[in-house]
Parts: sequence; C-alpha cells; structure tokens
Amino acid sequence: MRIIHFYRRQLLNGIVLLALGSALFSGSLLAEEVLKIGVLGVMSGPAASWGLVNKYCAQTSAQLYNEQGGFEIGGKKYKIDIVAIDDRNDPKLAVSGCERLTKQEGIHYIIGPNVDTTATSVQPVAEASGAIYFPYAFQKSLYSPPHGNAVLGMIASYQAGPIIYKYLMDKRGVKSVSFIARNESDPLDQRDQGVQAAKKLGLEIKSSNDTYEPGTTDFFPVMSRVVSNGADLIVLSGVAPADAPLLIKSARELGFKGILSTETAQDIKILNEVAGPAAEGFISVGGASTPEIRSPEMENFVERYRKIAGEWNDEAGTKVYALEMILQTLRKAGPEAINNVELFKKAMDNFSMKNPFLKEDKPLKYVGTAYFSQARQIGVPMVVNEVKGGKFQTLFVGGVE
Amino acid sequence: MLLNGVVLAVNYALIALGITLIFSIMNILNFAHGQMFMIGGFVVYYLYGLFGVNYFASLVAVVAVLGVIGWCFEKFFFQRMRKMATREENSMLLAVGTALLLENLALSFFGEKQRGVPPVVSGVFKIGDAFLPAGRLLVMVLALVLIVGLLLFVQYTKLGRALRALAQDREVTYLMGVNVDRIAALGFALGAALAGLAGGLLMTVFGINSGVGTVYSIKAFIMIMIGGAGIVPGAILGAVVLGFAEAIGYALLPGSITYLLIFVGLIVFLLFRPQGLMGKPWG
Amino acid sequence: MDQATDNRCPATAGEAGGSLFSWQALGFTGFLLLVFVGVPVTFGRLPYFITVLTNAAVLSFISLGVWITFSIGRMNLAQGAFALVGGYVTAILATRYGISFWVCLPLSGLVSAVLGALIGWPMLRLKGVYFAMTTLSLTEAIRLLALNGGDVTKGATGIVNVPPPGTIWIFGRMVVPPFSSADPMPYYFLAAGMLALGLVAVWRLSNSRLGWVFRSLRQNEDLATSIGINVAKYRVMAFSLCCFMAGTGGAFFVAFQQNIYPSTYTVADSVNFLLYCFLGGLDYLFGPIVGAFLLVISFELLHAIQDYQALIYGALMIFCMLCLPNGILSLRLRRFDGRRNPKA
Amino acid sequence: MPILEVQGITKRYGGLIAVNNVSFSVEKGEIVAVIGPNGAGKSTLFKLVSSFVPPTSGKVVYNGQTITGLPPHEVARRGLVRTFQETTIFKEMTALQNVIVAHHLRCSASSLGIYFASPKARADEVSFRDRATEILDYLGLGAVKRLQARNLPHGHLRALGIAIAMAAEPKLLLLDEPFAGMNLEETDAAVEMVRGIRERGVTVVLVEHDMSAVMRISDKIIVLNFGLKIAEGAPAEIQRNDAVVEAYLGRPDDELGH
Repeated sequence: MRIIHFYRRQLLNGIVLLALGSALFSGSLLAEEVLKIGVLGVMSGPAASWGLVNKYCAQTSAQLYNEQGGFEIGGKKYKIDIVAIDDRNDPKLAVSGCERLTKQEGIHYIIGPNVDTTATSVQPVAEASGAIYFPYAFQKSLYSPPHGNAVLGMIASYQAGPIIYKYLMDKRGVKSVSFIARNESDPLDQRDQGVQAAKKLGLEIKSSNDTYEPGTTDFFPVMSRVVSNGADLIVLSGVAPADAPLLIKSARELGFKGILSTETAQDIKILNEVAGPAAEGFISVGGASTPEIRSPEMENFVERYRKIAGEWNDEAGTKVYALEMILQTLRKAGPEAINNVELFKKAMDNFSMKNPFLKEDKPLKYVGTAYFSQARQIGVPMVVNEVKGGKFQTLFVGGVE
Repeated sequence: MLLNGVVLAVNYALIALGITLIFSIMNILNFAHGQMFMIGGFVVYYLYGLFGVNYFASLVAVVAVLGVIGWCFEKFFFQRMRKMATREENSMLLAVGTALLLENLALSFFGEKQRGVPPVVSGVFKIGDAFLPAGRLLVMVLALVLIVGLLLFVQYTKLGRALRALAQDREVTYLMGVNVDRIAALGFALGAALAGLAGGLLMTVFGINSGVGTVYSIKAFIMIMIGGAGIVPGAILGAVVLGFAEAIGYALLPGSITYLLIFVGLIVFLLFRPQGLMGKPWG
Repeated sequence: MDQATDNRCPATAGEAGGSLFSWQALGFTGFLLLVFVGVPVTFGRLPYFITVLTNAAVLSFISLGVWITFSIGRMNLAQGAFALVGGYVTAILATRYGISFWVCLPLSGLVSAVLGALIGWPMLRLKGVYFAMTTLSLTEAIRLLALNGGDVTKGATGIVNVPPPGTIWIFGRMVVPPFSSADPMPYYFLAAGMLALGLVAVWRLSNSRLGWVFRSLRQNEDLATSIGINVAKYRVMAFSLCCFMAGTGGAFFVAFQQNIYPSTYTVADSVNFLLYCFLGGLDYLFGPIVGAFLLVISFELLHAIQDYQALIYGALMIFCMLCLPNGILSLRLRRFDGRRNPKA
Repeated sequence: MPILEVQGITKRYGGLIAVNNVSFSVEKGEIVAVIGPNGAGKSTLFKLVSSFVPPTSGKVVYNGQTITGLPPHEVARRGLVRTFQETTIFKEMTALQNVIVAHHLRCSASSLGIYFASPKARADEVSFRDRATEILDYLGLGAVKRLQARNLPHGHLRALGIAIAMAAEPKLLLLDEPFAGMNLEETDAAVEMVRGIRERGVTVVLVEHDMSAVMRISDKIIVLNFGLKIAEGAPAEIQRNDAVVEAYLGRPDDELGH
C-alpha cells in the first residue's frame, strides 16, 4: 500500500508541475500589444521537417521583429507571438489544433498545415471561424472558389513542372521523361499534373505509374524499373527531402546517365550527406535561398535561423515568406484586419511590395489567378537550382502569375 | 533483381535474428526493435560521419551503446513488469511504450532530418545485367559474418547455451542454478545490439532518420512470423522469404501492391500455419 | 482482494437486472449529467475544448470495441482497419449516392461488423502474438487496399468534401438540426451520445452471461469448449461487435472531418486504441474511456511545453505502465480493497 | 445398448502412431478406467473420445450416434463431458462463478434474450445459482465458493474442475487423471467423490496412472501400451495379466520419464 501511495503522490506532483508549467508559459507574454500567429503542421514522425521548418521560420522572423520592439501596424507596435501546434499529420489532431488556434487563442492567421489530408480537414473549421491559413499542400479545391481562406504558401509543382521541362527541352535536349512518385495524395496529384504538362510540351512519357510507399528506404527495386525505361529525364514527383537523395543515389548506381529533377524544395546538406557525388546535376526548386540571390535581410535571417533551429534548411528559403506576407498585408489592411480576415482578403487583391529577400528589385504579390481563378498564392520567386560541386547553383529564376 | 533479393535478405536476417532472440528468451515482441535499429544508425552517423571515427570502431560503439540500452530496458522495465503484471498483454504494451519513448527521444536529440554518411567503399560491380554497388556488397558481407558469428556464439559458448536453455524452459533453467534475470538481460542486450548493428550497416546505404523505426519493426515482425517466432533458423528463412518477395514484387508490380500482397499473403499463411515455416505452435 | 472482487461482480446476469440501482448505475447517471449538462455549460464557449472532448469521446467509443476483444483474450490491432472501412463506407455512400449520414452511420458499423465476422472467423483461431500480428497486418492491408482502390476509394487522393450530417425531420418537426462546421457542439452531442449508448451496451454485455462467457474464453478456451460453449461463435460475436464500434466511430470522423484518406487510420492508430484500454485498465469497463480521455487531453495540455511534448508524453506513458501495470483505475480499487480488508 | 462404443480408433502424428486401432465399449452406469504407462496414448485416446482431436481412422459412437467429427462443444451438448489433466479452471472467477458459467448448456434464453435480461434468462440464472451452490456443497467446496479460483488450495482445484464438468449435466463424464499427485487420504476422498458421481446417474470413464485407486473403483479396466490395447477386464483379471505386469514393471524407465 505504501508503494502505491508513493506513486500516487508522484503522479499528483507531476500533474501539479505540469499545470504550473503551462500557467507560466502562457502568462509570460502580456503587457504590450500582441499579435498571435499560429503554425499548424507535422512536427514529429517521418515528415517532421516540413512542419518544423515552418515553425522555426516563423519563430526566427518573430524574434527579429520583436527585437526591434515589434511589428508596426497602423502606428502601433505589435509583439509577434508564435503559437505552434504539432498535428502529427493526423487529421483529427489538425482539426482540434485549428480549433485551438482559432477559438482558444483567437488567432486568425495560421501557417500550415503541410499536406492535403490535414489541410482539407481544417478547411471547414478555418472558414467557419474566419481564419486565413497558408497550407503547403497542392489540392486545388482548397484555393479555388467558393473557398477563399486558404493561401498556397509555395510554388505548386504543377506550376513549376512545365517551366522546368521547357527549360530542359530547350537547353539540355531532353526528349523523353519518366515519373516516380511517393504514394500519397499530394505527390500523386503532382505527378498527374506533371504528366499532363509534359504531354502538352510534346515530351515522350516513358513511364508514369511507378510509386513507392512512405517509409521505404530501399529504392533500388523501384528505381531499376524506372531506369530501365530509358528516359532522358526522371522526375521525382513530390518526394520528401528524406527520400530524394536515396532515389538519386539508386538511380546513379543503376547506371542512369540522364537528368533527375524534382519540383519540390530540397535540402543540400541532406543531399550531400546521403547521396554524395550522386547528387551532382540534380535539379530542384528552392525559395530565395541560394546565396547568390540573397538580400542582406535574408542573410540576417539565415544566421538567426541557424541559432534557433541548430542548422539551416534550404526549405526555409521558401517558408520564410508566409509570415512576412501576413504581416505586410496586415500593415496595408490596417489593424482592424487582425480580427477581420475580410479586410485582409481585400488587401490581398492589389498588394505588392519589393521582395525583401532578394538582392534584385522584384515585386512580391499574391498570385495564382491562372490556376485558382483568384489570387490565393504567395508569389514566391521560383528559383530553379542545380547541384554543382556539392552546392545549389541557381539555373534561373522564374515566377507564377 | 535476385541479387538485390540476396542483399535484402541478408540484412533483414540480421534484424530478424535480434528480434527472434529477444522473443525466444522473454516471449516479448520487441516493438522498439526498429527504433534500436535507428539509434544504431545514428551512432554511426555521429561517430563515423561527423567525427571521422573509423567505421569498424563505430560499429563496436554501436554494440556497446545498444547493448547498454537493451540491458537497461530488460533490467528496469521488463523485469519489473513481469513481476507485477497480471496479464500477459502487459509486457507487449510496455514494449509499444518503449518504442514510442525511443522514437521521441531520437527526435529530440537527433532532429528530424534525413542523415547519411560518406560511403565506406565506393564503386559499382556489374554482374550480368545486374548492378551491385560496392557499399551494398560490403554491408552484405559484414552482415553475413555477423550472422555466422552469432550462430556459432549461441551454439558453442557457455552464455549461448544458457540463452538457449532459457528460451526452452524458464523454470528448468532457473532450477539449474542459472541466474535467469542476468541471462535475460544479457539476451536482451544482445538482441538490441544486433538491431543496432543492422542499423549501423544499412545506414551507409540507405541513410537514416528518426522516423524509420516502425517500418523496420513491422518488417521484423513479418519475418519472424513467416519463419516461426523464437526460432533462429526460422528468422533467417523469414528474412530470405521477405527479402526476395520484396525484390521480386517491386520489380514486377507497383510498390504498394507488393506490400498489399505481402500482408494478405502473411495473413492467409498464418491462418493455415500459425507456427510459421519452422516453428512450434505457440500459446 | 478476493472478497472484494467477488462483491464487485456478485453473480452473473440474473442479478445484473436488479443492480440498476447500484453505484454503477449511479456513477453512470453522474457521467451522463457531466457529459450532457456539465460540459456544455462549462465549456460551451470554448469550441476548442469541445473538439478535443469530441475526439476523445469517439476515440474511447472505438476503444471500447478493443476492450471487448481484450475480454475474450485477444490483442486486437485491426481496429484502425475497421474504422477505415466504416469511414470509407460512409464517405462513398454520402458523396456518390447522396445517402444521409444518419443512414450511413449504422450502415458503416454493419458493413464493418460483417466484414469483421468473415475475416474473424478463421483469424480468431490464432492467439497471443500471432493474433496481434495478423491483425496488425490486416490494418496495413486495408490501408493499402484503400490506396489501390482505384475509382472506388479514389486512391491516395482520398475522398473529400463529404457533406456534414443533415437535418432529421419526424412528422414535420425538426428533431436534429443541421450540422455545420462552424459549431462543434452538435458533433459533441452526437459523440457523447454514441459514447453513452456504447457504454450502456457494453456494460450490459459485460454484466450479462455473454460477458461471463467472453471472460471464460479469455481464461481457458479448451475448458469453455468442454462445457459446451461454442467458442468460435462467441469469439466471432465479440469480434464483430468490436468491428461494429470501429465502423461507426470511423463513420463519425468522416462526418466530423469531412474527408477520408487511406492514411487516416494507420497502425499507429490501432496501437493507440490498445494503449487507451491498457492505460485505463483492462479489467474495468471505464478503462478505455479513462485512458482515451487522459491521453488525448494530456497530449493537448502538453502543448505548453511544445518542444518536449512528444518526449514527455512517451515518458509519462512508460511511467504509468511501470507503476500501474493494471491500469489507472486499479488505483481506486486497490485503495478500496485496502480499507475493507486491511490485511490484503 | 452401450452408452459409448469406440470402434477401431487410430491417431497418427506424422510417422508416429499415438493410438493404434483401439476398440472398447462402456455400459450405462459403469466406472471404466483406461490405464497404461506414460506415453501409452491414454491422453490422446481421451482427446479422441471427447472429440478435441479428430481421429485418423475409426469412430466413436455415443448413445447410438456417431460423434466423430463433431466439434467438441457439440459433443458436450449431447452429454459427453470431459475434465482436464491439469488444474484447468477459470482462474479469475470465484469458484461459484466458475460453476455458474459452466451451466451454459442449460440456457433456455437466446443470446438476445440473455443480453436484454428477458424473464427467461433471469429465471435461468437464478436456477443456475442454486444448482451451482448445490454442486459445490456436494463436492465439499461450499466453504470456499466465494474465493477467487486461482487462490484455491490444490486439492480443491481438481474438485472444482469436476464441479464445472458436472454443471454441464453430463451423462458420460470423462475424468483425466483425477487422482494424480494426491496423497492417500486425498485419494480416498476423491474415490468417494467419483462413486458419488456415479450414484447421481453419471457413467464415468477415467484415465489414470494410479493403479491402486483404479483397482478399487473400476468395474472394468482397459490397459494401453504403445497405443495398443493390451488388456481389458475386471480389476482382478487385470492384476493377473502378464502383459500388464510387464508393461508396468518390466520397463521402469518409462515410469521415470514423466
């Protein structure tokens, strides 16, 4: 009996500690005007890096602004408070997380979620509670009328695909293509879009039905099927940063001599570590992350990001935009928009500013009308990279209208 | 294709041997096996990949680290549980809990990124139409050596015999004056070290990240179910079957259908032969 | 200890009818009041809490099914599979044929139950680890089946925009108002209602002769056979009941999230259902409910310490398992025994 | 008509013949014992008769009907009930609950009726409780009926096993080694108990190793060795049978094997 009592006391102590801890954490940021921004995404498990990069980006920007006394909207300075929630890629948790952000924390601007499953699940909640969210998922219905609260945070693969293929046809003489995709909603969608785009451009599709399971580590078998089709170009549709280097390595080991490309952002460190020299010549899409096009502000951000996250992740080059766009649009729409997303939406329509992350003077806007028939996408510059000597080198910078 | 099956089978055998060892001694399905595999990979990543320690020395470190983890698990978790619990399901659920704990620990300490190391050897052999990268060959040879070593160890050393006795009959072993708890802890440590070694070997080819654990655990389960749980030759046979099924399936069918067929096949197989290919009936 | 156990379950079914006024019934009434009056009044303005509680309620409803299979001595890792089946039945019927959710809900349970009976019949001959592993394979197999289901399941793209539950009219009166995603309250009431109904149903089951037959199966199937119990029949009965609950639970989540994907329920979900039962205590009917609510709510509470959330969650779980191997509810019972029987 | 007829029953496991072409019959009201050294095939024969294991060839006729191939619970429903060698009981129920559950065959209510506690089901349970109490009292377990079965003293466990079987209202009861591991006193009590069961109108077939107890109560003894029936007859005849004496005494190794 004594033992049991002992444990019960420990358990109770633990609960009290927990409660205290949570009280402390929530009580620490009071006093000034606070603007809360939510980050909802997968921050644990195999896809953890997607959500974590969102979180770290938002925290980094917030820290930078807060050090200057906050971000100014309508003459008042606001401290930025990032509330991050891990949905573990579980739609159930995404919904409750979104409820928490919108209803509990009173947040109207959310960065994330990361995949179709969770993004479509939070759609009803976000719309009902008047919140704008910035998913990194490609399902078109999210962004097309009658829905209007989701803003795509990056370049969709179906937008990048045609541009890359065209470039490779013109400059590298590519004539035929094979696709391989991760067997999940987003990647398959990206592959189908990619196949359509390639057909339109007149590329010969050698194969397109090879897929691999999330969690696969040995890509030898599936890659040997793809390589045996003998295409000039192999497109990795929607591959996770963890999978891309393994796919590339397998392809090279199998004697593939052509070009490998993907339409999603990748991480150079992972590519180098895992694929090594096999990564040479790999073409991918990044944000404003390559050193040669970065502005000083971006350099500053990169440095701070390193402090917060431990190391730089090239994905962050794309994901840095979401919070910046939210804040700048709010500034333009005025302080009322903090609690009224309709004002925000109006301000989106002809919002334009100089892209602060690029050296070059380029405008930053909301785009996507051609795809969603409304501007519901951040006009992230599309930087196409090639791996050269263990580093990303910018091939060209494009954009989406 | 078949060559690839061989490579897969040998590596899987290493994983399956570890889990079958633990199962035979304690009747516990070690859910954390995949996570131990993952930690083995990370040890190699840090020592060999980041600090430039010799690859083989790193593998020795893997054995030490995982051995300690396995020993602690048995000593502090499972031994306790066996003495307290009233239902046999409890140990299994505890195993699930340890898997969750290890995975979360790894995520906190190792981060979420995919990791890889420079190849230990480079080059590609071409055998007929098939390609065999040297890295894979090395991993295969090392795994083979380890498997043979393990079999000899279990067969001919005193500790190995004690382990086998324990696997056969706990009571009798106890009566024979063997310190059952100590041997069990050593057995668990050995099983964990095997999982870690498999991770340390395979990570040079496939890389590693904090989330791979469950996938390997499930593969390990499939293998010992095919071969017969707790039977050493069964584990090897199971690994061979799964390795070739994967290699052949992936070569002929889209990936997810291969695994669908493997799972359906496993279910049907178990219905007709629950003891596996070589095992004695269980329960 | 033994005395107390015997008092807890005085006999079999005969007396269960009379125990309606026992403390169990009283506790249940209290539970109903809390769920249907207390919670809405206290948390009505906090939709986030309501959503969390809704999740917890339906998760514990599904776990109750797993609890039934535990009571026949099987560790069921297929609950996720049957939740997925139920979810797809509702999603397909509702989007393709426009059938009302209120028809889909029981229908999903039924389809799952029938499927469970068909698969369970041969599978339940396996025991222990073998049964657990076969059901684990089943969870994966069903997920992969959904992934390769072509037009029927729409593969990896999932089925989205499933309409929310509609209005129910009886004799021109609106009995159930239309559901909308703006307000989680109706979902909460539906979830709480399902849980309450499920609880009564399983409570009744566990106190009737059927419950005792199930328990006898867990303790010794051969002995049960020898006294004329048709073991196979009762095993399948328990398993398909369990699948029914998974199916209806899965259907609920489809309506709640308005979508379903093959990855909506995976092995991790099946494992979670087990853990809920286990943490609450396998010997107690309220076990899965206590376990599910505790785990779901503690996970949300741990948001405060974001970075270590998952870590602490895992450590807490091991701690509970080691200190309370018979579940959290065993605490209460041990103390109870101690008072009545100081020597125990 | 004999209540039980075993006709040329054989069971092979792979190349091993556990039971080889054994035939015998049991009359109503008899106590018949099957004896033999360890590994003689007694247990297998026992499982064959109770239909827990299907025979390779031959059949079992009970009350004029062939029961070979029927599932074991069906055989029990017809009144042929077995007990177990080990102390097989429902460990996590009280002795009383054990016996109440064991009344399953006497249920007159359907599953649904049981679930909704129909009047029939309630009446069933009340009568089961009375009968269970009566059986336990009769077998000397009245004082411990509220104890958790797993905590019962060893001697009581076997009695509980028999009580469970009795609750199924057998016409023919198969007892698996009812005297194993008992001292003289306990054996005496158990012998009385078996006699008492016969007095309640139940035919008893028992498989046993303990010769002296068997000699005292059996009307007929069947001796197995290496799966073959080597003798059959009244106790006095068996005691004089050379083959039996050799089987038991000539091969002391077998005795130690257990």
